[in-house]
Amino acid sequence: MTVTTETEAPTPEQPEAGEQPEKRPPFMVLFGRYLTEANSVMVTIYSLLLAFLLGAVLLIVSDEHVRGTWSYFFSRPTDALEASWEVVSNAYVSLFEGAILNFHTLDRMAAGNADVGDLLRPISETLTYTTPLIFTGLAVGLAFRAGLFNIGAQGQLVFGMLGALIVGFGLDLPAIVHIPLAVVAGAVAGAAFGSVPGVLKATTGAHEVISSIMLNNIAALFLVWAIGTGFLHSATRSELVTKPVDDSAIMPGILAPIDDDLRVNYSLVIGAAAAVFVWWLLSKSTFGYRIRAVGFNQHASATAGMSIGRTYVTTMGAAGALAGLAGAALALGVGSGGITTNTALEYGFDGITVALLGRANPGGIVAAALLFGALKAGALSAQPDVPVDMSTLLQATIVLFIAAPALVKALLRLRAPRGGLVTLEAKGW
Amino acid sequence: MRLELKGLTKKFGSFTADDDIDLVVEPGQIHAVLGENGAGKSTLMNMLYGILKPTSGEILIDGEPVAFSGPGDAIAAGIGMVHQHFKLVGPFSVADNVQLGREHTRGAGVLSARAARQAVRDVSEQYGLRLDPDAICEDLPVGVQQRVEIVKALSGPSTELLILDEPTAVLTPAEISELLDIMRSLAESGTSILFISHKLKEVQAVADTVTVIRRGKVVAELEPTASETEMASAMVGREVTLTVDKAPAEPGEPRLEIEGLMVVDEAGVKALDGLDLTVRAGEIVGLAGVEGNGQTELARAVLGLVRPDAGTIAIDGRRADRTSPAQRIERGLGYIPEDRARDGLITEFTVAENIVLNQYREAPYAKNGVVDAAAVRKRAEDSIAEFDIRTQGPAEPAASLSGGNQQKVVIAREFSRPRRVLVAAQPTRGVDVGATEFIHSRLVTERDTGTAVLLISSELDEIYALADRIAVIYNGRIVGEVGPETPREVIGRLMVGAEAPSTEAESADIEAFDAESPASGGTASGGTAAEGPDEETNGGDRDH
Amino acid sequence: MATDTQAAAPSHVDESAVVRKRGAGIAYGIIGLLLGAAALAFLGSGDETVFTLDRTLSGARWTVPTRAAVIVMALVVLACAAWMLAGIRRRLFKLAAAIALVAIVIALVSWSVSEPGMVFRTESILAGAVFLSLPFIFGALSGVVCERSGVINIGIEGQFLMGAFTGVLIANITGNVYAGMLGSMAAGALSTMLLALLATKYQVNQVVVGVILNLLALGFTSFMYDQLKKTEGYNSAYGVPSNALDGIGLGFLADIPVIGPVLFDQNLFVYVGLILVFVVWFLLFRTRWGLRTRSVGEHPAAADSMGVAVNRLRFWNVTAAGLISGFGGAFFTLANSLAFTKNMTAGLGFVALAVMIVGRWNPLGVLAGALIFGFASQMAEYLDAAGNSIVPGPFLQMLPYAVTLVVVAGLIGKAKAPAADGVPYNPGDK
Amino acid sequence: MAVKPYKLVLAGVAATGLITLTACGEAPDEGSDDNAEASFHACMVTDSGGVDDKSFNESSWNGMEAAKEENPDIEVSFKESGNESDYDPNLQASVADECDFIVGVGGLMAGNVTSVALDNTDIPFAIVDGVPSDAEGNPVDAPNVHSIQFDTAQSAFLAGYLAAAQTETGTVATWGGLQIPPVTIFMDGFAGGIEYHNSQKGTDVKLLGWDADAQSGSFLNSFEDTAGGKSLTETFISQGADIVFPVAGPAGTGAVTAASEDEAVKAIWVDVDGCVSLPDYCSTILSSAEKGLEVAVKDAVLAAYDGEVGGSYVGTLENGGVSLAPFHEFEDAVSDETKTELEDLKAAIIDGSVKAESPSSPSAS
Repeated sequence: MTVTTETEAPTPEQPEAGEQPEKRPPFMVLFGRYLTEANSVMVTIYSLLLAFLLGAVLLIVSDEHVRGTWSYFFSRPTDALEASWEVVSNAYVSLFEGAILNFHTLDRMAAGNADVGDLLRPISETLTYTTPLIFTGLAVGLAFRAGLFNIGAQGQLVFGMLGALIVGFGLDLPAIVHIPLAVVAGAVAGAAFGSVPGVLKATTGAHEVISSIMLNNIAALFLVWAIGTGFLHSATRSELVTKPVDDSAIMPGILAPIDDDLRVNYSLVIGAAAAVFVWWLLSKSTFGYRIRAVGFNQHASATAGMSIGRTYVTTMGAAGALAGLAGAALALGVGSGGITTNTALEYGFDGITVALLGRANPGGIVAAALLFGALKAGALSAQPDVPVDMSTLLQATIVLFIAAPALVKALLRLRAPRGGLVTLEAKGW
Repeated sequence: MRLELKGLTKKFGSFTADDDIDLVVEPGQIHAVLGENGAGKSTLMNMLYGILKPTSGEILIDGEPVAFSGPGDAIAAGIGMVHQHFKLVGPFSVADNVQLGREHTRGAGVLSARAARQAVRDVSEQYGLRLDPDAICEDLPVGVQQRVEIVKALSGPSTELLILDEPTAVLTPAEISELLDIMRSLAESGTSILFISHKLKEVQAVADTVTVIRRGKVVAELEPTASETEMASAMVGREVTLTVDKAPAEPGEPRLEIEGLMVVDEAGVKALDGLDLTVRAGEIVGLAGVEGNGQTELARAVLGLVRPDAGTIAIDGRRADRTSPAQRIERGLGYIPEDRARDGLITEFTVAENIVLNQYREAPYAKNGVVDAAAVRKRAEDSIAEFDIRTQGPAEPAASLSGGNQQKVVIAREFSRPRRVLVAAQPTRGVDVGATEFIHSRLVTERDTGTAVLLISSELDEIYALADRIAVIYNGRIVGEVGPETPREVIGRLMVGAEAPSTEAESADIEAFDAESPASGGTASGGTAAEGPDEETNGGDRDH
Repeated sequence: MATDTQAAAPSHVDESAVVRKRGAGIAYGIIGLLLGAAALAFLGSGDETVFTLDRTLSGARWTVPTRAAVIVMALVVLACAAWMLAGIRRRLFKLAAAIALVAIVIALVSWSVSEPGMVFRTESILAGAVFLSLPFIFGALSGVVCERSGVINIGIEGQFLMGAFTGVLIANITGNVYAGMLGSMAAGALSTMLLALLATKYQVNQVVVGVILNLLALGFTSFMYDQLKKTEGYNSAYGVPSNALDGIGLGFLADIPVIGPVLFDQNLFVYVGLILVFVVWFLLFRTRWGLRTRSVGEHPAAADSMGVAVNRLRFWNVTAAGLISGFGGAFFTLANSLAFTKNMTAGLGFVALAVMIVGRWNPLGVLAGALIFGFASQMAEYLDAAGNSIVPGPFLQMLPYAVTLVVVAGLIGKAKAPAADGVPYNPGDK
Repeated sequence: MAVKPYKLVLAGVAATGLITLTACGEAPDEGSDDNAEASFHACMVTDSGGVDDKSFNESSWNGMEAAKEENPDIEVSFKESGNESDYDPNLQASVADECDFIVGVGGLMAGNVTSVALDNTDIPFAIVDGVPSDAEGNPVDAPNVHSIQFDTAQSAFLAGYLAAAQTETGTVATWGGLQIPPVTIFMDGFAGGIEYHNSQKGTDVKLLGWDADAQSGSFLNSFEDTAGGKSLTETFISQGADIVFPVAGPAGTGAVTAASEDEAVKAIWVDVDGCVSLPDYCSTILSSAEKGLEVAVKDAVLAAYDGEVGGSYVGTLENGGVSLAPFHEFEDAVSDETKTELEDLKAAIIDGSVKAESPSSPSAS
């Protein structure tokens, strides 16, 4: 699979490209035209709006009180509208407050009950949840560019987590060495596990989607077993949880100088660096050139002397390393007190949606990770106003619309953009 | 059936593929439509067959205007079509392919294999087209596949008009003559035939009337008695003289030595069966043969994309068959793939990126694993100037280039670096006349600078125009190596595996349809730059 | 893209040609040698494997010396390997590979139940394996119908969830389990309809849509589950008759040894699943619809040129496939007489996808693949429950996944998808 | 295309919506659930699995709601955690919401609850299934944290004895969701009860699925996979077990379902009285090894309302915090002799003459 700008075959319904405007229309006209055009920026914006609209409908439908008011809508519509507005606005304001800025905290600050740390907490939480998503999004996105569907980021993350954990508690080193070493261990473990589907594909032709799915399950079960072993299991806690990493291996918090409880840590910086690196890799390096070449057309790449198999293995390895870094971020960050079978959550799978939303572009992936991180942090804190599953639903609908710009275009009757719709091109198995 | 087209026009966006085409096919007539690649022939036929909807204009059958919403309507109206690119479902049997869309059932939608088989037998007996209904299509030789297509087209409920779109491109001379006989007998029995081709000899031999189209417009209505030059000029739009000036070769040391090469494909078939071939410095060896006799595998094996099961390949006297393609490229192997879209270009990449596709890792285009964009751009600008690549610039995606210019990008890539050996497979396929001339002269220049050139071409004319020595491949073996002065019928016989001279009739056919002079041959392999949207993207390997 | 008929047609594929399968031969050879050596090294002469039939013939037991059994099986594997290395007729290769695989399985099974006190309960294990293979059968059949039409359906997991959820909901609302089944089919069809729409009309990347549909289904069912939980009685367990044949007076069939419990003493879903395998096979390979469907998946342009409405056929086929995967979702709730819980399909939809590939897009192959999985799952469970202390539980649970990995990695060769699978079709394409 | 499939999809979505609407029943009376005037806000943070996990999260939440029922001046709310990284934000958010009492559910959360509690000494906290501890699990002193624990090995011991007394085949089985203390403590107790029966009555009842000495056994490695739980149970049944004791929250319903499909097989439920929580299966559920979580949480909330802070509670047979549930439909099936023995055994456990022990038993008691 590749991500590309696909110019739709021109069809009669599209405006004739031949009519070149003679005079440049006024700015507002151009701007208005831009707004009603299915270009990638507007499609993204409309996708978000449509998703939140759909979410609003669900919120209204699922709220018993509001539903009640709709039953007598025709006799007194204000009730229904007011109640609906209240539920929906409450929910989205709560999401916003949990993700970005809590107005109540401002009130409390004014009253002297809260400090800057409290004010920064929502942002810190958003960034905390964003961090692993950047890595897994990059892991999926990088593989996309080589025409590989890395559905196995979850398993790679698990192994990265274990790698970082073992170095994190197993070695006794000063922090300056310990942290980098643990991070590298995570990347290496992820890379090793990630390259397996690449090797299988290169040597036997086994499809990476199938082998990755199997390896995900194997990794999850391996984690259950590994945590229970004497080597990893916490010496002091009876729950199924591993030993904590040494203090010298805990990733320091970025905002810790302001408030110890602000959890966002330097893994975020590593994530940003990784995004820049992947961007550089793809656009500037010979390796990235090869990845893109193979992703677009493996036959021509092979004819030009590139080794397709080696590209698969190295790309999957690199993707695995990125997912492994996500694992390291968890092991040295939120999971530094010990890892459970649940620590990895679904970050690997969420990486797929992040990569899709970010159109496999590092910049887009970071933005998508921020959005999903905000949704997650917001949803968590908006409980119980908003059910936690609402964030999953919102994510799914956003990506659905993003992936199908033609759908958005048809729903909103937008005009076709000049360069054609930016969409994800489909290829078979 | 009398078919009439009135002002038929098809636009794709701002591009007009067919512009106001008028044409009449009388009952029992063989009407040839002549035109270069991209002239709009296929678009025209696709409109006739209901695959594309005309932008304006109308189609009349027996005077009645018809509107087809799909091929099903066309079939129902009595039109059958043999497509240039076979529309056969590979894993299906002959009978299943023929019955697709109008299945023989025993009621309730359950297929009747017996009825389907019988129907194929009936049609093939009626028209003398031998077919095994149970054979799997993808296993059949190309000529037989074409027979399946014809039977399919004739199996419509009431096929009265047959459209044949470039039907001879992939056939051996003998198969061509057989096809032309079939066409004649069909016409005699009252079937109208629209025959699309760019091969003048065939058109002359079989057509009752000829319409020439160029750039989507009807430019001439000719009698089949019109001269070749007349037809070619109408087709191309200018006077055509295509001769390649070249001095006699001065072969040097062997540069490419192939011995006992055997390649067994995935299906277990020996695609190459002990092939021996040597190409020396400063000569062009033309590899002639009907497509599918191992040319593709040979080229791929020389580059290293397939590992031979036996035999050796040496480049410059050194064994190369265990090395990777990258190593061979580094040693000076140049390669022009036969399937440009599939193997030659990454259409999503820019022109510049494509030009350095096999050198992106080397200085000066990269240092320490970092691509030097400026150097790549510089190189691309030079190549664009030198090879006259019509593009908006190095940063334009290759996809938006015309077929001929895309091929020039491939040529530029291969011709701008030091090489010892060049394998050029179908280098002028789908390329317009101007580009063909250019590519031919570059190939000769290459030879003259001492490169060993292996020219693989299914166009005998191209081989005659360029080769200093001709090797004929049949069934994965070289069945003969002859000089460039060897008569066509000899090579024609070698191409079909016949060592000894065959019957009078056959050699006469071969002479008739393949004996174009080298001078005018290039015309036939021409094509225009503006390929329509109907251009095949995964390889126009049956174009010529 | 369209099948390049010419490139693929150098000459006839001779099914009876003798070929050497070096890779597979060496692989099987090594396995055979390892197996034999391990048997000699680790198995005592006193080890015995006991096979029993319990349900139909209580007390029937057969005791086999384990070491001898494993060694015999190792020899069988070696013989197959030698056959492949020496040259084998193309059409017999699959047979040899199958024999070798079965021998390996028998050897491993004999070994794993050779501990004192353990017996191989043939009937219950085989019956359990058949039952456990059901989700894979339904999921993979749905995949087969979609992909034979040229649309990749990676959203089986989501369709399972929708089917599982809706089945229970409708059963509760109507009070009728059969209405629930219809409900799950409808839910599955609705969610694949979205895939069908996006894949045909909007030509969106089908893998992407599948991933999104999974997410959507997970979010939707979880959300609705929370909402419905507030109202009593919408998520109570409903079950189907556990022995459907008894109801129509054919229970005597269940008394046949081995076959009885495995085939004639089963849940209604088992019969539906098994029948469906053959029905889909028949439809695909013996009917007009099947011919058209396969042509659309292999070479849509060819189908189009013969008047088959490619995108319309794809749309309805994919939607119809949703009926099957939706019904497969009902396995988790209605077949098991269970209420819905969040994410209860536990990733089996993805495994079903693997089964489809293992089964090479053929319903009969799917049946074989699903049974392998069901058997691997059942064996893992059996060994775990029987207190096998050698292999930790999680590793036993990896068994089905590891088996897939081995199978997909080509022990039985490379699978070839329908040529146009996953490629959107634009009329006018060649 | 001739059809307009998206219209069909829209229609389908609309239909689903309608089903949903009708499914959710009639509109409720208004205003009944509005008691924003309550002055005491008790908050709960769940462990993973969510508030509807048919296990400790759900029981705790029921306790919260029971407290609200009893005292209208109490308002309750919960926040669900997806995994342990959500504990802190949820606890912090609860603090920010100005909760008056914060209950953390699950031993994994003990460290987090403790550290948040130590930062907010003015707010009373409670921890379910755990004691105040530092991040590494070492107990620490946190005066504003109330700990709620249960020695469920005691009730499971009775359940094991009952199973051993009632089995016809001489084989019973247990399996767990995950190998974690709140699960294995039940399995240990169950195994102990069987062993005690064997030693007292000279029987030879075999337990499948758990080896208390090796601390190893059968685990589904999931609390959600009900179908897997059913299948695993069927495997046990095929090996002769006629009483199963699933310790796996919702996945355990699979076991009960499997048992219900076989006349001869019965199940013993955990945590709550199965006959009440799974009324459809009452005829299959022999009894339940109860853990009085609901009551304990309710009491804790009410106590916090009254201003009590800190302290600890360990549910035992003695204080009624754990118990063996009534036999319901099996009242007659269990002989009077067995009933008497169970009473005696209960007394013996209370007075310490019989030890129901597990490595997972609550440490601080």
